[in-house]
Amino acid sequence: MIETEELRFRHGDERVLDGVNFTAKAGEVTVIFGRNGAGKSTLLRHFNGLLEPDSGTVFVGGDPVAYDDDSLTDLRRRVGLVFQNPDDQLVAPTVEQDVAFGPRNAGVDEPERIDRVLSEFDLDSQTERLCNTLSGGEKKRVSLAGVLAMEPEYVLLDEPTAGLDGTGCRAIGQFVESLTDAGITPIIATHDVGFGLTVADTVTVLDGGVIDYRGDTLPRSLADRYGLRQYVFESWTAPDGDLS
Amino acid sequence: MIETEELRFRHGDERVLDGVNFTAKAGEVTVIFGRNGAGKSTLLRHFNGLLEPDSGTVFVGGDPVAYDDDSLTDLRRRVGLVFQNPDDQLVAPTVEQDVAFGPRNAGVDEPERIDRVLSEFDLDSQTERLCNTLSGGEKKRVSLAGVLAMEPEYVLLDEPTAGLDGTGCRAIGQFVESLTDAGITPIIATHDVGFGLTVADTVTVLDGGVIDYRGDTLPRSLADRYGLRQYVFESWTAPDGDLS
Amino acid sequence: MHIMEGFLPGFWALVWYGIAAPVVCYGTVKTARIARDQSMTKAHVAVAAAFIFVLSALKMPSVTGSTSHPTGTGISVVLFGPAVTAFLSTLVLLYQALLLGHGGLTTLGANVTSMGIVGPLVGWLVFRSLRPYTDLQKATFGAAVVADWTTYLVTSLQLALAFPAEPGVSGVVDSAVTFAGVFSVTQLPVGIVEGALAAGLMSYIAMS
Amino acid sequence: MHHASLEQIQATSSPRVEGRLNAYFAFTALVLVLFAPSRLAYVSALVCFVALGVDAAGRDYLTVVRLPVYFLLPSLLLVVLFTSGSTALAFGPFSVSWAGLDRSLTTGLRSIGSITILSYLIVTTTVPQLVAALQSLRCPRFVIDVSLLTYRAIQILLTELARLELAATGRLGFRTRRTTLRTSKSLAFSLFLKSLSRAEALNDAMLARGYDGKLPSATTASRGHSYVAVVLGCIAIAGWSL
Repeated sequence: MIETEELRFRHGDERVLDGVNFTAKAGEVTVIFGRNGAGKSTLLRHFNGLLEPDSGTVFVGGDPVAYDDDSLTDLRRRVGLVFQNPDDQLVAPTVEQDVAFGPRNAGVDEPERIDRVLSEFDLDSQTERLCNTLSGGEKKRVSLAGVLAMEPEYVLLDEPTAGLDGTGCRAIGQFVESLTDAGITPIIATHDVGFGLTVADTVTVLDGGVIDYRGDTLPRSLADRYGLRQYVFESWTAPDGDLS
Repeated sequence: MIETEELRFRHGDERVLDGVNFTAKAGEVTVIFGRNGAGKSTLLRHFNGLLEPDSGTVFVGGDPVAYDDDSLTDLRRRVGLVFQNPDDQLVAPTVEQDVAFGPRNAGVDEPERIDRVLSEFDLDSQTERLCNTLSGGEKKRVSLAGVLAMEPEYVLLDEPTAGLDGTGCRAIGQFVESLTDAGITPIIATHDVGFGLTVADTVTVLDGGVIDYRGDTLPRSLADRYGLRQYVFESWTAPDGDLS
Repeated sequence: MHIMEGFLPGFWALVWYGIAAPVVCYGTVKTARIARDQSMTKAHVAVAAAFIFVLSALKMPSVTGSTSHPTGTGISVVLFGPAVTAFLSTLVLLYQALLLGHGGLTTLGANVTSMGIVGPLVGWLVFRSLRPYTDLQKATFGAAVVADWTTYLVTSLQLALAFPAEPGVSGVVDSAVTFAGVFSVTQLPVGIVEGALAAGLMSYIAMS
Repeated sequence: MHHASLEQIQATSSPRVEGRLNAYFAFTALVLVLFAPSRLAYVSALVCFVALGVDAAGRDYLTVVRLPVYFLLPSLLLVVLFTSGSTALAFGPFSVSWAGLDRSLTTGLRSIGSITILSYLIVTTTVPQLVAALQSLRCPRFVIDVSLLTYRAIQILLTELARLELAATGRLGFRTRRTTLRTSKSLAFSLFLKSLSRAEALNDAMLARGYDGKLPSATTASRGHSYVAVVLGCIAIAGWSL
């Protein structure tokens, strides 16, 4: 369980989070919807201690987060964050080095673990490749593998479908399912209503710096009010099946 | 009118374009659909001479494109390209300098034109701001303004809705409409079916290095076959209007 | 290690501008000539300078309490050669003064001489003489360490010339030894850390 | 000092002198201080520019001034200690000469005076405005263009570095000295690769917009001539006449 209590955070003059009370239950898929700039990424970064709130508390597994070095190390091993753009996340030169980056920093040197994760993501044959020569899809897989290699309890996904086509979105959907099957709790921030509703057990909406809605699903009228994506409803009137 | 005839282009060992016969009529909105990595960006870059084909011909306004410096300068004034990521496009340090970059290169020094474009994009009060202090949405507006300031005949938009929420997508939709109203012909590459169908007069699909489909709209079955986005259809079953 | 704005008396500020100027001009002309070629455009030159600037913003393991920052000139001279490095370093030092308040405008000539010209040149000579006998990584390590140490020795000499312990050559030598000795506490380990960074970077670049 | 915040400071500062004139103003003041025979010139520069700086940027100006001063003090201490001459003070093995005190005072005042000028320039003038000043001084086109492009590239790469550092922190990259060095090597390489692709992207973007070898430059009207005259006059009179 990850919870926040009256979380407040300013960036310069702007109140990004203005008293957020958030709950994500362990074992459930929680989706945080919100328009561009609503503070979704800022909220996620509080969950693994990359940001420290101005006031309020973050609870992970029932305990309040502490901000000394040892507690943060422990927290970041338990809560993995997958960035929106894999280019921002791949820090090591080769695939193998990047996947092993987190575990090695944590002092864990288990080659078998790395090999297992690499093969789960179909990267066994790519270990020596340089990250910058990978395709977009391969980079995404490496970034997911690098986070899973730390064997986290929670995985935070920031706009996981940004820039992906249908095939890519479906793959991310399957990945989310595999997380819950493995007992890992995913928390997803997105403005992509189609994707988010497909995977969500619980839906929350972040707007104006607070949690503005919570439920099992998101009514269409709300998606529109929150400026989320639903272009497709208005437009797609073409008949189906008229071409093989 | 922009056309290509048997356009072929290799990137290393890979045949990205393998005999593309493409047509975009002047005054119409042409959308090029295709999955990630289908070669949409590569095709767009042939239209303004940033890439030179291995074989085949590009016609702009009926004339084949020539690749000497003078012809290219002229071509690039007529065909503006808006990159997917504004960070790749903004070349000057400040907003005003960036918007004036294209016209000044073309030898046009009309401060009124720059001022007009700046105010069209609601950037009048931002002229002295440094590009890296802008928000994502502001950067996008500067990148559009910089291309329009050249008063092109054609505007190429590469994945214009990538990473945008519903509000952002709608704004881009209105921008496309404003282009045709002003007599400028937009050509859009995207995998975002919802957005693309909303704005398109003509739809083409690029797949396997060739134009695989052309029509007024895109049947759902094809979207699926081409790996485009249509997540939302399978998922959104929530009743409408149950909240305010 | 840069000399602060206003620290050198006018005479010495001018002298170092006089020494740096012809070399930087030569480097500029040479870089401009390369940039006319299609393979390395103005955009490439600019990004190379930006890369060296940003290297100095990297977090490095702390030595003796304070955080240290690589100068990047060792890496630059191995990648681009001494003439281009002289030009790039001038840009980098200018922006370090204007954006970070490191170094200064009146002391730019002195800082360019030590960090952009003499240090990289000696580092480059070390690289060229080591390269036939050892691998790229070790040669780069040597070049970066020597470039860094030479830079700090030249800086010590520049300060000593401006502030001799007593008039005459022996006063200058005394001062230089004092400055070099005190700065060595931080600069010797910083040079080695920078060498390790440069060697690691070059080995990755060689892979790509 | 953090880079991004500097740009915010520049954006919000309201200097009495504006445009290219402001750059010439600061350059001239630096040269006057450098060559002034009297220490009074340093003091008058210090007073004038601290006033102008605080007036333009408030407390942010003092933050910018403070950092170089920390670097200055150890060097001054050395100069005091080793300069020979008749002894002024002695404690244990150390003795301090009158000449050393005099020299440190001169150097310290000149340096602090100059730092207040440079800091004023930093908080009030953006790089494009400075480059415009260089341009009107007939600096070669190549240098002007590369300077502007370098500045844009610095902006981009610093942003990329900040993102990479954040990602590395989340994956425990800066936990110990060893992991920090390894992480720095990796990040340096990532930055190198990003530099290469950025250079290509920048070049493409310039070509796509008809670049033919000249970048347009900033044009802010110059303003505040009276302040310039008064301040430079003060420094000159203090330096040469008093």
